[in-house]
Amino acid sequence: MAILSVRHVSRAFEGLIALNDVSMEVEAETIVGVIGPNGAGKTTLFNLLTGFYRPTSGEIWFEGKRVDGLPLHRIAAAGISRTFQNIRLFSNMTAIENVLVGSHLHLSTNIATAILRLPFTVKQEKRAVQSAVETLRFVGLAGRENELAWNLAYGEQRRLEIARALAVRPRMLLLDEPTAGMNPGESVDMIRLIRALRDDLRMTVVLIEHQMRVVMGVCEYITVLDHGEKISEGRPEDVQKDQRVIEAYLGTGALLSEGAS
Amino acid sequence: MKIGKRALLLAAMLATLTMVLAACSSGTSSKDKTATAGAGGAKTPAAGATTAATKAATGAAGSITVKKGDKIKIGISTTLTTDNAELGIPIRDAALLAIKTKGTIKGFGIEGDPQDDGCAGPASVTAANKLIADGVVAVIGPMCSGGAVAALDPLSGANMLTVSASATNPSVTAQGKKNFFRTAWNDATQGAEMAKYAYTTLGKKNVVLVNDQSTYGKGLMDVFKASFTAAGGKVASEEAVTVGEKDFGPTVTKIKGESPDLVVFGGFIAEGAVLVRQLKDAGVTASFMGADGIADQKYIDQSGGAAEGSYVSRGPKPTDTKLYDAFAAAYKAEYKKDAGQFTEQATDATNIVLAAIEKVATVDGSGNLVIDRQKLIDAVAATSYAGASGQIDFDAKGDRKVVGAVNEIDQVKSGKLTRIQ
Amino acid sequence: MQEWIQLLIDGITIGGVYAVIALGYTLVYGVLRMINFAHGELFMMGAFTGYYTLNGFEKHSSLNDSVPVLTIAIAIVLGMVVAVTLALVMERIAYRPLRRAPRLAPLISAIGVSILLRNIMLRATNAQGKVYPKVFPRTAVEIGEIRLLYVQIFLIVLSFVFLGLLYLFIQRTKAGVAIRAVAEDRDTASLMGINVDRTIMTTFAVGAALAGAAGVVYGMFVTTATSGMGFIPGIKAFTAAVLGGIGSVPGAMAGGYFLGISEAISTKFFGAQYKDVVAFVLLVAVLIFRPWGLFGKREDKRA
Amino acid sequence: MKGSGSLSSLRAALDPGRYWSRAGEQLQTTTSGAAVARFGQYAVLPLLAIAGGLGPSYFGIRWTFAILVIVMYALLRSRSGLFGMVVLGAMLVYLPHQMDTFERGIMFDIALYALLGIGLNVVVGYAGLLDLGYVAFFASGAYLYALISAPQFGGGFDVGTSFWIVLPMAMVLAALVGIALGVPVLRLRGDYLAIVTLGFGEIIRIMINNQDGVTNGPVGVFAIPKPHFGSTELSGPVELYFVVLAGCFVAAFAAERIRDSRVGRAWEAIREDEDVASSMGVNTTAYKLMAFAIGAAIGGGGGVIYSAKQSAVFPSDFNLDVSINVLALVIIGGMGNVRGVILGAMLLIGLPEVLRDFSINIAFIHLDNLGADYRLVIFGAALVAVMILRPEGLLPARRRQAQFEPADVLEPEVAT
Repeated sequence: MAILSVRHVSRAFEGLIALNDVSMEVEAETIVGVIGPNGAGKTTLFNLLTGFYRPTSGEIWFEGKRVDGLPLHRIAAAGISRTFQNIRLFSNMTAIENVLVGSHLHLSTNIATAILRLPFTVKQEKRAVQSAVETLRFVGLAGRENELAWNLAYGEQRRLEIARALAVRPRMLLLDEPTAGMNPGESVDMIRLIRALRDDLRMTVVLIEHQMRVVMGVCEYITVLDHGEKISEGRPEDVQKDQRVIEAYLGTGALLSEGAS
Repeated sequence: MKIGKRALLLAAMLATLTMVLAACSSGTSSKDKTATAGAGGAKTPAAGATTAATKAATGAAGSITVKKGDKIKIGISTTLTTDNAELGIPIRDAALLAIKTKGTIKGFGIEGDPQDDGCAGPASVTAANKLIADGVVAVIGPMCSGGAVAALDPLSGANMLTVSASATNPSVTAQGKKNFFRTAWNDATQGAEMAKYAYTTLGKKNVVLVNDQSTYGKGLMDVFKASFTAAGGKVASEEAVTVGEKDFGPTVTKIKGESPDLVVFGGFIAEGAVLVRQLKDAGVTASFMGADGIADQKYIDQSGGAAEGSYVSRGPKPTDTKLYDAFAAAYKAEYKKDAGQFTEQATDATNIVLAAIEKVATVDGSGNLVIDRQKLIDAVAATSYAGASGQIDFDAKGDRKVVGAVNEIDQVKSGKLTRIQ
Repeated sequence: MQEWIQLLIDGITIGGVYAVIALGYTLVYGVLRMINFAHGELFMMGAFTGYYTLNGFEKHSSLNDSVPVLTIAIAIVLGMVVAVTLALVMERIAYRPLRRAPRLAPLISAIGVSILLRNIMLRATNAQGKVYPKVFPRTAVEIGEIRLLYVQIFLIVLSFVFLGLLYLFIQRTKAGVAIRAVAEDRDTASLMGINVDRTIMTTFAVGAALAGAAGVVYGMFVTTATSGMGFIPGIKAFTAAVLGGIGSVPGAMAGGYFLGISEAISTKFFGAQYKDVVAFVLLVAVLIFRPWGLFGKREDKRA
Repeated sequence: MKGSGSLSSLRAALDPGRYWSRAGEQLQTTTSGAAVARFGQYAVLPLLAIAGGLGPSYFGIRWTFAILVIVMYALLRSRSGLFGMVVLGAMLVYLPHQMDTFERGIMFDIALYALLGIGLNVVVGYAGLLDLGYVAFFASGAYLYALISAPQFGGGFDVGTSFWIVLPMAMVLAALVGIALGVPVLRLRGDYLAIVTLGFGEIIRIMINNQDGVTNGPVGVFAIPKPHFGSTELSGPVELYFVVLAGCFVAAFAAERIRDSRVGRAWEAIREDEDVASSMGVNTTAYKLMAFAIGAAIGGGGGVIYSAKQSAVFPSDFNLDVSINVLALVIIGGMGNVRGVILGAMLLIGLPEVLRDFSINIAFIHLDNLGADYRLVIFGAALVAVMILRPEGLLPARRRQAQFEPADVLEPEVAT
């Protein structure tokens, strides 16, 4: 049963077509990779899925519910959460506060209860802190709770973004280049983390990735975009052999050299 | 554990509350104390006029004591900042000149204490509080009607004699404060006189009213409208200008479209001069009439010649102008410029106050000057004074009685205000 | 009909002034993302410079009568010089140290400068409005009921000329390109070898020159200069800049004229006391449909 | 374990506005020593208060004001925030009794503007929405009370008690006005919002000025009755000063608690990155409206008190300057920070008034009216100077981070 269904979605920017009639299905509890050369429309697709953009045409369905055109917070409530290619943390807030913002939907404090600070509010808040601490530990940021986000190292910031996205408790998590700028050791950690998300938390994960080692290592299914169109999809080993994919990557060398290794 | 935490919090809140309440009650007692000190003010240690005790003493209702060697302070509440200072500074200067001319009262020197009242409620209240605290004997001002209405709250609380030279709106005396008088004319008097003059003498039947959206301007035009329409005239439209703007093009175009035979303006110099000039520029041939807000040479100067022929009401005036001329000459000699609008009322107000002080002040055994506030007010209420702005007698509300005066109307002829009625 | 044309002309007259001042707001906003609250005061300083210059000529020579073109030109140039100097001093002292400060710090600093300049001039003039000597004859062109003062025509034409020149400056000159580049992305511009400090100063100077010149010509039109005269046009110009899309040069122009004309027309319908209400309601209406202003760049969600 | 738990509870209880205590490390190391030190501080308190209270008699208002500001600045910047607040509170409560009418009037104005600042701070400081029309809410509160209670309009209400009824009414009304303004404009960003709110403030003032039938127009509403507290008439600035002060306490307490909750986190996230906040599930429109409504309610309450104290209100009382002043004091004090707001109010509202007496008389230089004439010049220069010297404000929001401490979380969880 497909958790996500993208149907003939297009998006144009002032005449420039960034995404053209793309359809795709994502099965629940799978790890799906979206790849393609620069400017292929991968991030545009993510932005459409999470409501940052509205499709020019086409529909997006998530768990049997149409989500395109919904405001961002409704999409988050529907169960989709994401990270960003150029990290967008709340940089003047601490790590744990970032995660607590992620758990916004699962808390109920309003103005009145905040002022009165009723026992159940205090309890709920403590539980939220506890689970935020656990989430940070899960992504490997134990002990960094009180650090301001912009003080964290680059790799830590990526992981904090994931922690924040996890705190939303999504059923589908979109990761935009989770290993960008990481050294091989960190990338391996990240692969392990992504697997754990699916295996332990039973999440569906969609990721955009340039490092083919990561893509081939972790993804069970791959969609390839080029110039805003879907040119191929399938299991990693099939996609790798697809003539159109090889052509699209010609000159970049990325697929051949890294994929072969 | 949790209960303990909340109990502590509660305790902290209660403590705060207690503190506030305790302070409240002690507030009353402390105020009472100062009032008592005021009655026996002579006992205040001679620690200089800045001590809180002395200030409290002079601020209290009963009487005021000026110690031997100190000066009698006269408060001047007028506008010293913003463009309205154009009116406020000459008022201050006129009051200071009157104080300087008077010199001493019973051997005590006199000094003015000018405070900026911003021509508005909040700043006028602050200025009033400042003057009360400074221990002034009386206040000349506040300059503007709105400010006067607001400032009368603290001023009457301190039973402070207050004489305004320029707050003209009916609302100021309508409050019924016993400590307030004005040497300016109530707009109710002036507006009605203006309407009568326009309708009967000038024979104008179709007018456009323009106000500057201020208490004074709007209030005056409301009175004018009521009297003018009651007499049978027609108000074609009521327009407004915004203080601080310099281009009233669209308003002028609209006035032109109404083809009135008279344009009446309620407001001050800056806007009046611009308006009359732009009316002329636009080819509006209707006569122009303003009131004491523009009764000033600066109005003519700033209009660049366009003011020629306009009618200016100066409020009721005696036909004999000798006293005014003498004042104007003295003002010019002192400040090297012409006496501005409201300056004659300011000098009269100051003189009335000084005369009243002279009348009621007594020197006590230790050589201090004692002035009873209520007696001072009563003295002013009984004033009959021939001043630069004419004969001044006050009615029960503190307004000037119209005795032996007619509404003076000037016309601008050859760049000068020339009396025609 | 003629009344409507007259109203339109009234609107264009004041609208042109708003537009010229708005350009200063929009340019500075473009490069610094700050609202220069003191910009209206540069306009006021221009008007005073114009007064002092022309009054000086009036008192000490007969040039105002013999070659008014010359004295007016000198007054305008001096107005620009004074405004530019002030703007550069302002930038150096009050804004540059705050370039990396929190976003609202320069706003407060600018408000401080605005209060400072207004009150210095108030004291310098002892609160007396200064009346321009008669340089321009106050005669008018008449077409039926429509009247246009010569000085008004001068003001209208000059604002068009300024707008045109500025547009060319921004589009065609190297400095203009630099301004646009800094407005687009300060850091990238700096990497590409553009001297950001100098470009920001140029921006302030250009905006101030326009405001100063506008002050002189407006002063001649309304024939007075007072210390408070910059405040309302400043606020209106800010409104115009936002209406047009703050940061956009054609937007500031369009916003200025739009505001001026809407004020004129609403005066006819509702009276001048409500013209600001109408102007602001229109502003909200425009922004509801185009949150980025008439000509502003559409800022999508920054994804 | 139990010991440390009770200590943290104690700290939590003492520290208003937060229960993740920040100053943990000070106390945790030498618990008893610190406790002694803390009680020592409390002993100093009355001494300080007396010194501050007697100040005006000996030094005059100008110096006392300067000393007060410096002492407060030092206290509030020190790490013992609670202590600073208590001293400040004691001084604020005690000082007015030592003051004359003028100084009390200033204290009232300072407290009133501090209250407005606390309200605007919710909008600008917490949620990051630049509001240049805050005066609108202040005006609606002031006029509501004025119109209901002034005899000009029949004064149908029992004036003795109406104040306490009108106060919450006005807060609700102002909140509704805030929401009404917010709905159409909240999708605007930054400076667009600034000019629209500015326009809104002007619209309210113009409407009050021109709807003569309802508001009496520019002539204003006067003879507004003073409120009663029980049988006591709160007639002078000092009595109403305490009403405002109590209002400040309540507003600051509520504001800080909201800020330290989920709501405050959502605001902060919106301020940092609105779109990302939204994609984390924060309904940004609703939360911005909430900020507007709370800020507006506080402004409306301030308006009621202002109206009662002033006894006469005019449309011109509610011009743009009020909005600008409140915004400036919030930023000068240090945005997002209640203490900063109080200090900002002292400087911005107090300074121009204290400068009234400023004069220079040295040798042959006699500038007697320097303060009266030039106070706004000095004020303008001071604004610039403060911003250049302290761009973050005098008391930068020492960001209250939700400090995670194992003891806070684990103890109750273990128990359950």
